Amino acid sequence: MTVRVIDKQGVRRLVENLQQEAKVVAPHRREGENQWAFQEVTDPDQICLEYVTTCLPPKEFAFPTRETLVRYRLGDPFAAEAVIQAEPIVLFGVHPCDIYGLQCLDIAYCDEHCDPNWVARRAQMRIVGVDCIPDEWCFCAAMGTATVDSGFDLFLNALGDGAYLVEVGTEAGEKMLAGLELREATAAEIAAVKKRLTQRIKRERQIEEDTRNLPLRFTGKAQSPVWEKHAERCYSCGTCVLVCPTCICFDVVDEVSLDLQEGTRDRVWDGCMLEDFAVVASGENFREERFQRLRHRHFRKYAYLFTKYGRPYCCGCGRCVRQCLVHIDPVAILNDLIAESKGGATRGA
Amino acid sequence: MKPRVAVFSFTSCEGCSLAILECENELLDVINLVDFVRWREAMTETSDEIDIAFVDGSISTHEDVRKLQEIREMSKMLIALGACAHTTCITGLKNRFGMSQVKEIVYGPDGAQFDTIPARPLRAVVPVDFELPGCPIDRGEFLRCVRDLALGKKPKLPNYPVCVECKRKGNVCVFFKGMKCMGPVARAGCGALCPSFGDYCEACRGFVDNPNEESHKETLTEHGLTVQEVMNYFTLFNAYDESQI
Amino acid sequence: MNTGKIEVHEVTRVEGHGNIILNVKEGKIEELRLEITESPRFFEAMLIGRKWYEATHLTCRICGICSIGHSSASINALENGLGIVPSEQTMRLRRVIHAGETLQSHVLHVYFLAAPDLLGVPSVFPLVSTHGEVVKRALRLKRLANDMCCDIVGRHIHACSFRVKGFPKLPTKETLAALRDRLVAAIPDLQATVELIASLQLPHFERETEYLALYHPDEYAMYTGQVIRSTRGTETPLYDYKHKIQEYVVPHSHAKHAESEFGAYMVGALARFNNNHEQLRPEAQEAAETMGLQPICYNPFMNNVAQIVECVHCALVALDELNALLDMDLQEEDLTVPVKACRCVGASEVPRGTLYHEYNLDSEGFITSANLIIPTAQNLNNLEHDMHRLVPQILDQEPDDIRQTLEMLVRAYDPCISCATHLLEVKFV
Amino acid sequence: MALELCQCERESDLYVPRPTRVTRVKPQTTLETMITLQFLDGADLGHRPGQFVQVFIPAIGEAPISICSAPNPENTFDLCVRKLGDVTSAIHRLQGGEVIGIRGPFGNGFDMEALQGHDLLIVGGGIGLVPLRGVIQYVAQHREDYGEVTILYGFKTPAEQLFRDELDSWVTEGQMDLRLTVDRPHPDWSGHVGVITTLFPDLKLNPQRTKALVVGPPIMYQFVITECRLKGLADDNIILSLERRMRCGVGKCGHCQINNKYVCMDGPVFTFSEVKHMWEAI
Ligand SMILES: Cc1cc2nc3c(=O)[nH]c(=O)nc-3n(C[C@H](O)[C@H](O)[C@H](O)COP(=O)(O)OP(=O)(O)OC[C@H]3O[C@@H](n4cnc5c(N)ncnc54)[C@H](O)[C@@H]3O)c2cc1C
Ligand code: SF4
Ligand code: SF4
Ligand code: SF4
Repeated sequence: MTVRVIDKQGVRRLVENLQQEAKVVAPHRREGENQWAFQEVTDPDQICLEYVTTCLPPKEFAFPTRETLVRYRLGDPFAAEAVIQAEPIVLFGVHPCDIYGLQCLDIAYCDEHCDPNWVARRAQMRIVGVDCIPDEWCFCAAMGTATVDSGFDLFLNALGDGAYLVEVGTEAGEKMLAGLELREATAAEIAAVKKRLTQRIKRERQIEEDTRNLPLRFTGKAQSPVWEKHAERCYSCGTCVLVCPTCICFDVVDEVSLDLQEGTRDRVWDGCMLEDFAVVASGENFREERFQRLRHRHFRKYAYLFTKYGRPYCCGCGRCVRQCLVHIDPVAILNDLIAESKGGATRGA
Repeated sequence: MKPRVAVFSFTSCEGCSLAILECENELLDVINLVDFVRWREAMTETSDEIDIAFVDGSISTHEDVRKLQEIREMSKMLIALGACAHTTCITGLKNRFGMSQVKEIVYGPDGAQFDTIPARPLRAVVPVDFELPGCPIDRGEFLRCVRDLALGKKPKLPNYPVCVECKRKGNVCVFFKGMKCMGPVARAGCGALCPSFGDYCEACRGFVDNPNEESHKETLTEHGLTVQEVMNYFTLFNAYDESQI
Repeated sequence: MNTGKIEVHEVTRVEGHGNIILNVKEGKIEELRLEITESPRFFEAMLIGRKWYEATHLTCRICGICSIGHSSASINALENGLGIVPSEQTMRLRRVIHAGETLQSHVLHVYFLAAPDLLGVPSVFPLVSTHGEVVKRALRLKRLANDMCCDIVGRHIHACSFRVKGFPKLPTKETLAALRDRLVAAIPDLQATVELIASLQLPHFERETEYLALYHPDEYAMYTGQVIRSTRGTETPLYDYKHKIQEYVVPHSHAKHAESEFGAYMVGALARFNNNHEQLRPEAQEAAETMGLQPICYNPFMNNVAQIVECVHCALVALDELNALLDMDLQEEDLTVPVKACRCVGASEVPRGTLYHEYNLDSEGFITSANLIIPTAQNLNNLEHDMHRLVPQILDQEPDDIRQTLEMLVRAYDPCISCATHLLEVKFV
Repeated sequence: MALELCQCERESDLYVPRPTRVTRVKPQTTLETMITLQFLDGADLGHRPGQFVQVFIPAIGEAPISICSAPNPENTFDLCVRKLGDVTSAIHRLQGGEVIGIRGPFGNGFDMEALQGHDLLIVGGGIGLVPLRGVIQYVAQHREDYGEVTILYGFKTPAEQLFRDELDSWVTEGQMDLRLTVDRPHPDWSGHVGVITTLFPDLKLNPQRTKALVVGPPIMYQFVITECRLKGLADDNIILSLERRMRCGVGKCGHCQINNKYVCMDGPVFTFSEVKHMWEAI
């Protein structure tokens, strides 16, 4: 297949074409310094494809912050039905790390039981990826997610001046290009993008270990001083897990109308960093201390689920540390663990 | 039988009682769930047989203490309505001064005749069954509380900070806009109202069970507040300190 | 009743705690006063040592009904002191929320607190079954008025993002358009309100007194004005308010009383109407006529009517402002404020009358002293004078009727007692 | 695209409770009550002892509750519930005849086949006896498949004793050795006094043939496990059931995770050798 180039006008037309058939969601600038968010496109000119990272990951479009799972009418007997709302949607301008994150949730949500709401939404979701701009916090290169070779229908690699090299991932992606007259890329353009992507693999924030070995570095680390050291300033505010593209946990709450005629069971985002996450009805808290929660979060991402599903449940997007007010940093934690297991003491401890 | 509900006010702006009247869309449903039997602001009748008493205001005179004890006697359940009743809200700021000093400052030499004691939350005077925080209360939370009581459920408050709701709303954290926020230690339940409107959280709902206060004081200082300003942030709605009365 | 004592312990359907004491011996008033028993909160003391930016959110907590009004006076004072001129966009948004609060407070007062008197029931709740449509209309209007605040500054009681210089987050055009559409749709409800009030009989009673209100050359002064105007023909610059108004302590009241050089005076909807009626929207002037209100009206019971006139006026002002905002390109504004040592004086016309805020700031922006003059406190003196005039006229009635009429008079003033208890001046050395 | 990964069928009713009739209510103590349930369509729940269901009380909420009976021909099943919060209190308000919701059965349950041919030591502390009742009933139904059965059941005071009217039949018809104990001396109690571990010294069991099934409050596990090990039981032969906060019951919500295990999917039944390296387990 020839490699094609889409220019600024082409991108605009592509978005307009997609809008004919689906809701299109893309990064937009938000108030504040260097802030972006995925938002429904109303004016294609407002899309901002050159962005660092969004506040929330795109998982919210398949796993909304709050969604109704079951609706019921009270009465004898009560009548309950599943609520599964899905619509055609295109996520336009998704970074490789976030594509990786969506894939992580695909695996977890379809493991053994298949979450009907996630699956229905994902089935109608199309992805147009775009390559990213690194910031001081992300570490996708270390996690091996700086590039992805699946999980998108189209992928755009910047050439400058609003033009992109188009990579087609699926048949649906090819169809998206129908009617757009795209020129063929020159060899120089292809080479330039290749070169950039190769460099991308080496970035500053590195984990001092082959990521494939990470689960090993967690063995025997339950009692490591690393956890208490890093948890000292933690608020248990949950920001890190709520903004994480690979976090999946939720709470379920019941809402009943004030006339007591009907109700819903809704799920809302939850997170294991929150104090009451593991409290049982008798009042016992199985992860009472901050460090225990921090430890669980990291074990889960880099050891438990890694071992279970064969990939780290961290895409290196850096949202957690960027938005954590005290910048508790998985890279620093991992490197401390690695240093410790390589025989050194915890750095700075 | 519908629960008999009363609303009482102590030292406050009465905004929390008024917030009940601001449930305009739901008020008729509420009246179907409960019977209002006593509410000075809204009605003339009174009654002494009360299932649920909603009480707003902090307790700041000897007379307040006596009346609150009376209300406790006649009510099966007593619910603190809003920040004044829960944390003393801003009424606790006068506690920074000695009471005779306050009276002297305000009324001059005649001050001694006035009855004022350091402001305290309801629970410092009588047992309280539930506290609805916020300045003013969150209407949704109030309605859920009434509904839960009607259903025989125990009303619950979230024990996570405002940041959680702020994230669920997809807000840009106001720290990225140069403001300083109390969200990381403040108890959620308001839907991160203030940050959602571009403002910062002032912790009007009090703190979570185990706030990391030390960490947050450091954070605020790192973001440029002076020690006095940090104190102000922590005390605007939460000046009440048990050990001071 | 020729001899005896009437005590109304805790006047109901007003905001805050107050008692009426009337003691009559052989047809003569021995004792007549309105006791204010609300616990004082020492607001001016609370403000000492707080940062300038805390003043707005602190003082709005004086009152749950006119919280936006306190914020307005506070912002106005700080902007006057710090030399900040808000943008047109900011002023338009402020006028919308200020109108929202006025509308909400007046609707609450007339429908929920005063109307039960006129319809002979003890509260609004029985009206749900007897006058269902009226109650629903009141709820609709009140909800809309609330949303005029909630949609722009987060909530009506203790607004979140109502701040000096501007709004940290601007409402979307969709939000503004939705409000505009709802306001347009609410016009029939307002008309119905005017008709309802026109059909009700208010007590006849008159006592000549002075009426004070802010005056603004360009508009019916609400959010703020430039001078204090009197029906006695004087005008006083805002920053000179202390020359017009003297406050003093009375033993039976936790709220200070106030007087001007002419003695007791009244503030509020009727005072504004009496001073500035020619600046009202024509539709509001018409409504006044329909309900039989003419300047200068000396019947305090007509304050209820003046409030409905203002409801019409405020709805139309808000409509115009919303339309203007929808035609503008809303811009994020820089909200940084340079601080300096200064005296900050500001005022706002809030539902119950003119509200004055004054703070003194040191060079770092800490508040060193404060003075707040609250409308209800200004009215208490006038209200007591009215009671003294009214009682002899009704002394031949049954005690219950006397009690009822006195309560109605108190309610006509729409007093906000919890507000009034905080005008205690603090002199700090 | 995403669904290339998805090997499973769609389960659109994964979170929808099935209407279930409360056919009987049988209060046990002031804190515990037992209800019997049957699906409106009469279908079989199809569970094994030790599994649990998510019980939904309309307008109140959902809670995980162990099934406390063995499968039976009437297709009914029992739940025994301690009143602790919203859902459990609402269950206590049931009078019989109501329709509530059930999802499940969930979890692994006890592998009754694997237990065949073994002696069983069943240890229940307080409400921990509840899931074990299903095992006991199952064993009684298939008595010849199992060896000697000893049941140790401890509770705080005599008033807290569950399944009072059934205990005799476990001994007589079930031919099991039942030993009871209360924590502290009590005027209404003439039997053994002391925490449950005080029943161990008198026990005679064959560690090669015996499998221990232990359910109780978290604090009980370490002591009982120590006793079992002292009796020579291998860690593989000590079987526990654990409880955690749980929202979905199907391995999604994350609440019930203990280290790398999900209580709802990998448990609630674990062998001690599975959990002994899990620092969050007991
Ligand atoms: C596998 C399994 C089997 C079980 N089997 C049984 C059984 O057979 N019998 C039995 O009686 N019990 C059993 N339980 C325990 C039972 O699930 C709980 O007692 C029940 O969930 C309590 O629900 P509730 O609505 O009554 O409690 P509530 O206290 O109303 O709580 C509901 C949920 O909210 C949480 N919660 C409570 N308080 C707070 C708070 N302040 N803040 C935040 N969250 C809070 C609780 O952890 C609980 O998950 C079992 C539990 C599990 C996991
Ligand atoms: S690590 Fe940071 S973001 Fe996460 S809970 Fe702790 S303080 Fe909050
Ligand atoms: S704005 Fe405040 S509440 Fe929201 S995330 Fe930031 S610190 Fe937390
Ligand atoms: S954000 Fe903070 S200050 Fe605002 S309502 Fe919520 S708790 Fe109160």
